[in-house]
Amino acid sequence: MKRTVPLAITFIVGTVLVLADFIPHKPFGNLGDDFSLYFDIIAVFAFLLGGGNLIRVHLTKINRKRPDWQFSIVTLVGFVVMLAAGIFKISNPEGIQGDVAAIGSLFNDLYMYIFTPLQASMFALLAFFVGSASYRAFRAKNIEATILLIAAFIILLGRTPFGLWLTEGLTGDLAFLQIPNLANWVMDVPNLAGQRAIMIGIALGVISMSLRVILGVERTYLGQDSD
Amino acid sequence: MNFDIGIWIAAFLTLGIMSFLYKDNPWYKISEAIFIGLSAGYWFVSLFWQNLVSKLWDNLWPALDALFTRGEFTGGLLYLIAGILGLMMLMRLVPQIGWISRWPLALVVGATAGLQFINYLVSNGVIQVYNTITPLFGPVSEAGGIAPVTDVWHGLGNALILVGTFTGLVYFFFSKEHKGFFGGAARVGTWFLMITFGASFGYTVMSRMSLLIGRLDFLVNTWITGIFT
Amino acid sequence: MKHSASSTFAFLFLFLIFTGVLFAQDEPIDSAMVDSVATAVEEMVPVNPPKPAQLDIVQDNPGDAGSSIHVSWILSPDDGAGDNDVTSYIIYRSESPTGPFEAVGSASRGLVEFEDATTTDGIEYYYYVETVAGDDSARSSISRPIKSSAQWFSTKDIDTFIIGLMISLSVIFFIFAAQKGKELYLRKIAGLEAVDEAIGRATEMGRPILFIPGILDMDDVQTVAGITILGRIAKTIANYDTKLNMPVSRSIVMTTARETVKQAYVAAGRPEGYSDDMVHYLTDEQFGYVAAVDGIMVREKPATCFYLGAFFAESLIMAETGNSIGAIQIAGTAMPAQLPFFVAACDYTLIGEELFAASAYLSGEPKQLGSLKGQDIGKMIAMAAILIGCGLFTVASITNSESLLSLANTFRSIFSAS
Amino acid sequence: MGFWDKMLAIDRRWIFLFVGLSLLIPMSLGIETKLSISPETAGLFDVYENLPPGSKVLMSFDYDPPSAPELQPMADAAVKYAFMHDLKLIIMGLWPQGPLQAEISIQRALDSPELKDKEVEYGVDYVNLGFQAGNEFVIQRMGSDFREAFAMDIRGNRYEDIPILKNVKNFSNIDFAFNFSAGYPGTVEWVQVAVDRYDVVLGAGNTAVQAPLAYPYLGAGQLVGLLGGMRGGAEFEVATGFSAKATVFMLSQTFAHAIVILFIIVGNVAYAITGRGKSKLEADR
Repeated sequence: MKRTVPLAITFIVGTVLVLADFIPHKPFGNLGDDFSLYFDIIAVFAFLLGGGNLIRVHLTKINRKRPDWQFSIVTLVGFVVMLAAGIFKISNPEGIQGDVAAIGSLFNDLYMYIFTPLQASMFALLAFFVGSASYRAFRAKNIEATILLIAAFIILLGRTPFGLWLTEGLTGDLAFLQIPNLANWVMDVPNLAGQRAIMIGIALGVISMSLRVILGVERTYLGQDSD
Repeated sequence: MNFDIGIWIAAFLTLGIMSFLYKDNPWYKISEAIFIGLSAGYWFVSLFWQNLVSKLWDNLWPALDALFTRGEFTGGLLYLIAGILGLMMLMRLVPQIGWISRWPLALVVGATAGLQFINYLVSNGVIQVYNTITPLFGPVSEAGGIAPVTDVWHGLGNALILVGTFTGLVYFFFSKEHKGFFGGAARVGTWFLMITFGASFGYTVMSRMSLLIGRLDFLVNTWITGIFT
Repeated sequence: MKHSASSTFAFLFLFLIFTGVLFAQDEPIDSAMVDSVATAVEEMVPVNPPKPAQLDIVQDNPGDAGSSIHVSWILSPDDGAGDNDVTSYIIYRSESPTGPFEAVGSASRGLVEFEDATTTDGIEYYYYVETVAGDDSARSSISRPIKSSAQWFSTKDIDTFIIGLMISLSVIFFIFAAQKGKELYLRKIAGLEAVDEAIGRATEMGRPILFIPGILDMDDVQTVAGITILGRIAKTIANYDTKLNMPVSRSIVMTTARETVKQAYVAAGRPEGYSDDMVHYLTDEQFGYVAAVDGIMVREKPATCFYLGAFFAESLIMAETGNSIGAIQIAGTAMPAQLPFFVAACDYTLIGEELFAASAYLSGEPKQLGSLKGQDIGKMIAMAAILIGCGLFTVASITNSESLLSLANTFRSIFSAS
Repeated sequence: MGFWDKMLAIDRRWIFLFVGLSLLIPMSLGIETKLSISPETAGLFDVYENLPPGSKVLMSFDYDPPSAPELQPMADAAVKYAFMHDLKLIIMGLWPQGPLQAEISIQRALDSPELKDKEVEYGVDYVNLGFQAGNEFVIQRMGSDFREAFAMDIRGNRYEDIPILKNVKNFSNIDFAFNFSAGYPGTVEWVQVAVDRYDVVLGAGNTAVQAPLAYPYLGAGQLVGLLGGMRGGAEFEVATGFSAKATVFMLSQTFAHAIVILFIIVGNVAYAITGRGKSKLEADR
């Protein structure tokens, strides 16, 4: 019961959904959409577990005065305030019937002035990490690494004015050697080939793994056998 | 909220996140703590209105209404199943019957496996094979929507795509040792993969730099300039 | 467009002649495929009607869920040429051959088909198409009655079905073959060879292991792959008695991961070592999650980091931070755009297909390994298809043979997936 | 430890500092880079420029704040140009945050000195229809009737009460559509539905990461033009004559690229000279 039923559910649901793609007739035709709707609904209920876990972890931290427990208070306050602002639509100019993110509502203000800058700043850190990664990682250690390096180099040069300056002299039949042209070629030919090999490989990997899951060969995610 | 206060808060948080680059510090910790709490709350609010209210309640309520007031069975009642599956997830909170939550999990995993099987087969597998099939030597008439091969370079490019895709797949073979001719082909395959990685990396740099420019612009031109004007 | 007075005059003159020629002609040609039951009633003689398009095929849309009828026509001779250039086609429908007809859609010039997706299954409909040229128009004859219906098999997808079936059968075949004890060779994958060593390192250093299952939910197959690998890795972690820290960004992933890790500890004979706190939820927000994971990294200094699942822009932020604390990093994803960052910043990267194969590799069970052999058959099919296809087209091109070309096109269309 | 050994083991924070400065210094100089305008940008501007006053332009803002650095400059220029030349703007978004980004562009345009004496009235000269969930299906619904997708604008006015929309039923009443996109749903969906099915004349602005996906549509004529990333934005600013942020930022972009290239070179020189680079597992042994 504890393990057989879930395995059966996986098998039936998986098989039906694979076949449903080839059956346009109701109710199979839109089973995929139905599932994503069901998934979204399950996700809300599951959030109660996740959000509950968040609250519990931070309350424990505060209770036991673990290192940095003060910041847990900040997290909890942030969580509760945002939740209240959104669920009760606090200071929403259109009232409780209005759109949750209406301009002027507390929810939208928190989003605009706190959430958005945090999100954008974290995203912007990437620029720094791109710098440090390129300093460290692109080294001509062996043939493979050298090829990686050269490809990256051509594309980088091709997207700045230097690329053109360096090779402007190459005209006529040699124009294809101009770095911007070379960069386009790298994108369109060898890069594309590599992408396709990766994509086809992924397709086969997914198919094989899906089959292992559907057939119950892979069942680690279902938890222990205790009955 | 007052716009100026908003800008000050945004600047405070932006610098807090960036201070992480130097080292972990209380300023980063407080920005991080706010971010986690606020964003978790934001997501729950979004899930609440978009999924629970719009998808479950707005569909289920009319169906229940129809059932109890007029005794009609309507399609909306199927949402009851979704609601029950959701409640089954919550059974984890009760240790004795926590195993019930495996049912919706099994449904999720099974459905994901089934749906993605087809999605990947089509969009990652079959279509990529389709796109790789081209003539290496022209001219082929436009029949079938294939661009005719215009010159030798174009043909060589097509040939290179064929070689790259082919050897790349050889690299992924699991059940054959990478030795001899097969090993050589796999090696060539890795070269193509390396070009792909290098090219994607180089390509992304510009976009990533723009993001930082945007943040610096805010700090310099909105916040600091704002202080002095 | 502006015409001078003289050219406008010349234009009108030509128009008049053209109209005369048009009216001198007989009835428009009736399409062979359409049984016309009635012709449209002439309401008014238009000043200058274009030659009407004629209905070609009107039929139920094949291999669909019903409620849709496919209408196609033969272009008006005036389409794209002459002074009486067609501007658009309007498609009319009625439940009776005598009307009233209502417009159900339009198509711009040059187009020859329209899907009427607003039909009710089982009702007979009649169609005609009106050819519009500026203010003038002309009607086609009316189609025979047609009903829409839903089908039980999508005939147009049969190629995809067969390809999927072939790959599935080879996977299933090798699963059974391996189960019966057939020996299989599998090449080494460096990233997976290093897993034990990486876990051992964390044990020796007395530091935790960080496991990141990507930022998507359980409805993404990469997350499922990450969780299955977690199952194997957690067993080793349990055996070594190392600390596991697994922050997640989705609640369903949290629930699934807890089941998985618990199961691994039980299987390793150490159920008492498991605690729910190993897997904890942070936030669904992509960058909020990264901010928190980065914080965990610099504070807890894990010796080993696993990134296995679906990743977006956060990949490099995490991998670079992990690198800065000196962690051994093993990554795997099927996101082509993120692979370069993992390759650059991590010690080992599972590329695409290797991510999905990893749990089978780590399990060491014959059944699981067999499925990988089946995958290889799939690769052979793809490789053969590419070679044959390119070969056919190239030979067709060199020999300039029409029959070879059509063979090549037919072969290619097997993979057209529509 | 020699110089190159030190370079090899350099604290990454120096690198961070270099990256930051290479962006910050050129930005503060405020120098406008001389740009050549690419054919993709020129093609778009050409159509935009030739729209007669009173033309109805549909703008879909399909991005969120994290992508704003790349897309906001082009959106700003497009909105401002429209107001200056009496084009009527109908704004919408397939991303929840898109219409709010549009409000930013509108505000910037209205605050600009060039528009000081111009009367730009909400509801008459422009309207913001807000966000609508449903991705490409929204575009499809708009194909038959805009009202089916947008019953109200962002301020809560009913569709039929908005003067600018009086004669706007569907795409056939739109003279030009402009899409700013950072991913899905975005340019691909607009091309597949609005252009392919309803013959909309479409121009697009994409992030640098997205732009390559849209190139094929440009070649096939399904897009009249394409603005790619911050550079595309800068070119569009030059074309419209409103040199603003992106133009100034191009120097930073170029510097940033240069510094990444420099890092790669220095890293390799250091590596070649010292001949090191062991993996951590090897180092542990």
